[in-house]
Amino acid sequence: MSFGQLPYDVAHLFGGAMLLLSFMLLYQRRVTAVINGLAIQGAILACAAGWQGWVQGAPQLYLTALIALAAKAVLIPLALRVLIRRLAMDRTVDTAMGIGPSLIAGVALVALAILVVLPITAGVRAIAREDLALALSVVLLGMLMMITRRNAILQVVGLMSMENGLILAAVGVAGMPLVVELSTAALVMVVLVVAGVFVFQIRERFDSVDVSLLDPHRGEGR
Amino acid sequence: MLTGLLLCILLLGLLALAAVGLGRHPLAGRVVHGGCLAISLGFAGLALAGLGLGLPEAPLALPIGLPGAGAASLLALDGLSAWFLLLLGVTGACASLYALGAPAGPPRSLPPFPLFLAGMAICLAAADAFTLLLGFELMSLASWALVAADHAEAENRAAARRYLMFAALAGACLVPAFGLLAAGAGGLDFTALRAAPPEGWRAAAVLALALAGAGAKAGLVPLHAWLPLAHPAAPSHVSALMSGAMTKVALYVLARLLLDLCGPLQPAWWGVPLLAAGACSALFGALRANMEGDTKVLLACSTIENIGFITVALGLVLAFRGADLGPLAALAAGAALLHALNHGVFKTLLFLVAGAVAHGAGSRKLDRLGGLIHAMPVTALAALVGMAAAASLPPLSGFASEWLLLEALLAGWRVGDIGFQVVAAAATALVAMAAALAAAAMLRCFGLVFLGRIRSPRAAGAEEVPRLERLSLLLPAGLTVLLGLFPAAMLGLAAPAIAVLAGPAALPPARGLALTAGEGASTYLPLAVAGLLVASLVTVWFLVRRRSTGATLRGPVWNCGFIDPPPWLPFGDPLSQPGAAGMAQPLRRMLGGSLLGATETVLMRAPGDPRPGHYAAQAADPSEAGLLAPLARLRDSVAGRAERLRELTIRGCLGLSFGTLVGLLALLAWLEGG
Amino acid sequence: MLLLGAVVVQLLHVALMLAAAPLLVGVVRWLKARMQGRRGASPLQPWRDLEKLLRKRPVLAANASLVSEVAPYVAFAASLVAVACVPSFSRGMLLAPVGDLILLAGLLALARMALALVGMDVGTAFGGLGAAREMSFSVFAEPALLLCVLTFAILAGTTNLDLIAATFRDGGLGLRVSLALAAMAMLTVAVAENARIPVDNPATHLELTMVHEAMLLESSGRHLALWEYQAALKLTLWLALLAAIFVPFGAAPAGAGPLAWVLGLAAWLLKMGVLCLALAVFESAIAKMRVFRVPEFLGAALLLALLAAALLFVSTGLA
Amino acid sequence: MLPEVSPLDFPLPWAVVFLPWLGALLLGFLPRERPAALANVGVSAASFLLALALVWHPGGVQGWTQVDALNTPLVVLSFLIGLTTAVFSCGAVAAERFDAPRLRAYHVAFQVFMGAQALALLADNMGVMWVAIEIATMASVLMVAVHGTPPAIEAAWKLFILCGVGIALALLGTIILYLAAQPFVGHGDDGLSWTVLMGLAARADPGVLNLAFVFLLVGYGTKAGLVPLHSWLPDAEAEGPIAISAVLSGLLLNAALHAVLRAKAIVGAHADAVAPGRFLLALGLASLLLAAFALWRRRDARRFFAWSSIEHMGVAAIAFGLGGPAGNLAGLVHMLGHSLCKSAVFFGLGHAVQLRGSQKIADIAGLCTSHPALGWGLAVGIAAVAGLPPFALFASEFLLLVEIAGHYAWLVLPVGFGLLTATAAKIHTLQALCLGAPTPDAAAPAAGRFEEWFTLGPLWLHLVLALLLGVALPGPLAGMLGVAAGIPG
Repeated sequence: MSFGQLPYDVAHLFGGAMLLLSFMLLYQRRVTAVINGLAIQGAILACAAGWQGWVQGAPQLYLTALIALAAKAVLIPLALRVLIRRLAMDRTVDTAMGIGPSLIAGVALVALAILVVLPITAGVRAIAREDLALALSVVLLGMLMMITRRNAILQVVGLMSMENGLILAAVGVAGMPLVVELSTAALVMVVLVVAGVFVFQIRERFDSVDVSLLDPHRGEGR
Repeated sequence: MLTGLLLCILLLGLLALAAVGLGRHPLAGRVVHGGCLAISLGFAGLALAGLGLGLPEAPLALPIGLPGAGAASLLALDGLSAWFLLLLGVTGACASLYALGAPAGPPRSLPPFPLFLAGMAICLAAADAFTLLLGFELMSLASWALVAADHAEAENRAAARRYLMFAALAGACLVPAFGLLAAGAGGLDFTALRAAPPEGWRAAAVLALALAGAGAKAGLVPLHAWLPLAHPAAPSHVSALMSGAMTKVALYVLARLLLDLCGPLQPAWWGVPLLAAGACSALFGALRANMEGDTKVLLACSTIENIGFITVALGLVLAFRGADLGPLAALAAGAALLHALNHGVFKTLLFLVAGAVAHGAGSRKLDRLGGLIHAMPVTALAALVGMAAAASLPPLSGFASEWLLLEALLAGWRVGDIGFQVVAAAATALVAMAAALAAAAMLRCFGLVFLGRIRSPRAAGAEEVPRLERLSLLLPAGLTVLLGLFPAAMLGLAAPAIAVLAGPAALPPARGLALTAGEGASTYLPLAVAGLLVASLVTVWFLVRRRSTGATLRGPVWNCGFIDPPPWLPFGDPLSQPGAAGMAQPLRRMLGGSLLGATETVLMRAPGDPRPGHYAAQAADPSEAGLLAPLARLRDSVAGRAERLRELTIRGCLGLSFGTLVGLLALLAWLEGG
Repeated sequence: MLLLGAVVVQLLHVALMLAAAPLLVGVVRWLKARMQGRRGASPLQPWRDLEKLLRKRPVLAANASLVSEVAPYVAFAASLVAVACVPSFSRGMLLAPVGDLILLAGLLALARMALALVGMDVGTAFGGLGAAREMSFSVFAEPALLLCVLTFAILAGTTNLDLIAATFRDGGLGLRVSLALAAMAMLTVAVAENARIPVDNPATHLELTMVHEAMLLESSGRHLALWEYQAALKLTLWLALLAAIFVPFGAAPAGAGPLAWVLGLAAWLLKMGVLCLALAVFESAIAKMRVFRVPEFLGAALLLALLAAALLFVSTGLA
Repeated sequence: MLPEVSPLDFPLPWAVVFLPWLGALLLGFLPRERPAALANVGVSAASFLLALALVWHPGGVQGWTQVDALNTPLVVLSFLIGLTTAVFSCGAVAAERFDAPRLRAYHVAFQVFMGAQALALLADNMGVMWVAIEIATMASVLMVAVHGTPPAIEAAWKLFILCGVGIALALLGTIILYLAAQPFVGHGDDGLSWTVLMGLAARADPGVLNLAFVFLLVGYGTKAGLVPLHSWLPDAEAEGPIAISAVLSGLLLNAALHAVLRAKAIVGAHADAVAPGRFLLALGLASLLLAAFALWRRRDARRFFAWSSIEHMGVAAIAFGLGGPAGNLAGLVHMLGHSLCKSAVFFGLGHAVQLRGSQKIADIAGLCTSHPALGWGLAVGIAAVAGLPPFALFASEFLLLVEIAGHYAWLVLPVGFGLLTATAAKIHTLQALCLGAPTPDAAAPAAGRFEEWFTLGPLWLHLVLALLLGVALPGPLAGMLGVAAGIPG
């Protein structure tokens, strides 16, 4: 395939949408809105996976799409909302790096991702190359979110959007063995479970989920 | 012969295990030290047989070695190693004998002792770099355990810590040195290394690393800070071994690396660093020996001085060989080897004497001893022999090797380069000064310990040590005399070692019973000198006694009118005879102030004030303030900075990972872009 | 025949030295007295003192050890052996091969050590003080001496005294700056080694200034006699040494006949006389210096000797 | 396309992996302490014997797994350490005072971890390897957190977040790796088989390989505790049951570094790709130097040795970064020796900590006086960790320094300096812990004579093995290591 053809455009569209949503996640000032964004990203991921499955004629990708839809678009956001309600935490995002700077940093990261991906994979089929660039950007943005947001929920969200990027890459690469989707799904489940456990335990012990409050407990008392 | 050597080493290992097994059993000490005595004698016998009857050609491959195929450890015995093995055997035998007689120490000090001997033997007999380093570090580790044996006192722990750190430094310098050698050669065994001598910057790096590594273990200035701490901390027989044998093993490594493995073609300037380091060590050590107030510390400092002498000799060998002056190289090599052996023997003797004094008179402090010659005549005699040798007085052993060394130095001008000539002249002056300083230090030590009046009640109750211990003192004393009388014979024995150091064509600088130098123009005939001395002594005695027959009367001390001691001070007021600080005063004022930063504080009471005046003197080793303290400060500041990285929150840590990733990606983009 | 000659020369030499030693001391004292306008005791006075002392019974301190008994003999023997090696009126003595400058230094050190041990034996303040000072002076004297030896070794290629003398005698060295410097250094060392003014005052018993005498305070009778004699021998040795090295002229060569010996003897006596006179003049001219100025005094000698050697390096480098 | 050189059909590797997992199931139902601990020992022993059989395995690829000279020693060693650790924890578990659920969780997590890291070592399929390391991480998170104290939670949370992110990046790397293989193999599992990738790496697109390597390095490097990705390690190894520290530093780090090596091998096989060794070398150097200085500021004994794990991983990384047979051999010996010595030290230290009731260095002074057997054993162990002879780390550091001095002389200064600083710090701690006047034991009843051997036995066994590894490696093993040294390239 080459530029200007439908499958490429659609896949590119989905990828671009996910990247856009990553920026939205960075941009939002309210936790609930962030979770919504995460849900939408999950949904788009599901669509992308489905589309790839149709394009590549790979039925296992439908399964991926299903899992993504169920877990990322529905269940996890719900769980997070519940979490927020139960912890009665403030609904505003408190940032370590201001919204504006983090957006600029995000743009820089996207530029880096494209810089790294575009020139080097000329030999590989275009569909994978574009998606790889986008997925890489999504991953980096998710990580950026993890380090620029203070409270634990948002860090989990960042982790989640990283996973979304991963799966975008996975589905983008034609013929990726199934093992990877399974493991990714398993990872996401485990991630969320364990993270939930931790957030609860932390909640029990401290009045906030601000991770930096844990540091005084480092065993080496001064 | 090599199998015999291997057997001895294995037996030592078994002894260590047995010592662990026996634990607190009353016979444990006798078993271990008796075994060590036998095995040390075995070492000496093997070495003598090798030097006299011929050395084994092919090395012996051991079932151990570096991980990785075809890297078996090799044992071999050439002239050099045999000579030092002889030294090890003799000193080890004396030390073990003393340990047999001396009161038993704590059981934890038993197992490391055989391992210490084994480590030195392995290091000496090794024929490949790994085995050599293995023995070297084993020696360090075992002796660390011995230094730390009495770890209740904080200063012993500090000494042990510093000791092991310097040992690690030595290892960390020697391994890369061998690595640089091995770069050109195929393997790590000595034959391969010899085949490919280093050149250019590699050679220079090897020289620097070897000097730093071996010097740190041998106690060369400025890496000597551990020595005056570690030697006194260990039990006496161990300090004897450390001082007599271990430092020599370090020098053996130095000689092996620079004179044997680096090949004969190195330039003459290679001698200069050794010359400088050796001369400085000699001066500093001898001067400090004049300031110290503890017998064992004093002896340790004198060890630094003698190590300096040997290093100077080795440097001369390098220089002469580089300038194609074969006979002179042989002369210097003879000086180095002979002085190594002589110092090994008499320093062992002196440390054992210090131990016997501590055992018999209950102290090591010069200011708490005195007049022991009456209570401990045998010990005093042995000490006198040892100290006369250490003061390099003819006709004892110290003088013979010193004579060779000075002759070699006096011939230093034959290396054409004027820069080297000046260095050699300066080294001559420093060595001579160090010798005189050593004489002063030994006089001070002997005079304060054995002569004069008793300085403490405990010393008044001193008694001679038991027979076995006395024997262990008289043995090295006798050896010192013999080595002094027959140095030429010893040099004949050392011919293979000299051939290793100074080239296969080199002949030992001896003719018949005489030491010779400068194409035989100058000679030293120890037997003749001794004979003349004895003869004239007897004659004078005879004549004088014939002329004046009266027996000697005894009376009170005169001293320009000396008050009789008050009843409560039966030996007179201790303060009215010179003490350790007082004896050191002239040299402290003449040299100490400038070289050791020595200071004095005198408190004079106002007239009519009955309280006694007060005098205090202290000297500080410059290597503390100049080298170790800054390093420690640097370490702490860097560590403090490193800690900041640890204060990060989880987000910060994640940021680190993220930064690494982004950095690597950027790097990648850059690498592929350009 | 040659051997016989060597033996005879050796014996005569030793006898001459033994006879001359106290005499030299006496002569120096007499000359000094003359210069100070006193009549002065006869040069034979030291001999009479020795006689008197030998007749007295020695008294030792109650807590003196065997060291005090033996040391005088050891010191005397060491000095005697040393003296026996320094050629006086003829070269090629029996002990010529033994006569090595480094050995000489060693023997003197042996004598010094014995003296210092006696000083410390009884445990009196002055003894220890004297011993400490004596040893510390030697710390500066020895390197200076060794550097002088270095100069000679470069010129003569050996440290054997006899050969050096021979070389300087007929080596045609001519006048050399470095030799002059070495001579200055050697003189300084000699002054210090013999406890002469300005380093020490042989005539005084003023406690705080003395070094040599302080160690002998407890000696008496034959012990004191031996010590005095040994000191005299040492002075003779140094003067003879200077003469043999720097003015080797007139001494009979090895294997020469009695006539040459007589000439050599005359020449030697002349040299000795001149040196005594110089010493006397020097000692009368200047005052004793403070103890802690002595290092500077000897340090100057050290530098002179080093300079001498360096000059030689340059000249050999140019040649 | 797959080189199927597996004559016997019995999937021994899978058996080695699943036996511990079955054991985990069993242990899940054992509530009481002593039986559970003994069962734990039994399972570990059985799986160790099974793993031992791998030595006689002909090697080669079996489905998703493969057995070669590189992973066989690591697997055998890790099960050995698993066994000794189980023995040790048999004596130590009483002092941990678990309630029943925590006890179950502890044992289950332990066995799950063992199986997972064995799979991580034995996997041929990079995806499977990734999953295995994933599971191992989860298990270790549980093991660290099992006490539930605030510091434990903090450590586990840190471990979880940092390693989770690392894992994610490693997955991306794996995907990109497949991207490189995809043009040649098309669909199917072969695209992730390490053997296949090795085969076609030379033809693949270098750019893709580089990208993949960067992500794999950052991902698995985090697990391997390489600076600056190390932050989780000190806290994780200092919290949780003491037996865990032994397996964490002894096994998990090896598994992660082994994964990095596999990636390095693939990328290194391509001529035009960036030299992967340089990246590894840089991270290793950073680890060595940072740890060498950080060691001087430690007051907590377990954190001290955790930092020393970072240092040793750095040394191994340097060795592998140099590459070549000599460098790889040094790195391999270093990995193995470090596992042995470090777990030995953690055994001794764990016992000491339980005796003194504190893990501050200042509270554990004078062991040689109060408990001679333990004290001297620990002293020898620390000396071995410090790289003093005659143990394995001395041999490996010797090899490394010789190699560096021979071919990369400019590295001698930083590496030698770092090693020296670290060794000095360890000597310092060795004397602080073992020598001097003893501090009083905690009020808690100290372990009896019999229990003490649960500590001393494993400790001395490890030291003896380290000794053999260092100076007297049996010929066949030496040959195996030699072959293994050729694999990472």
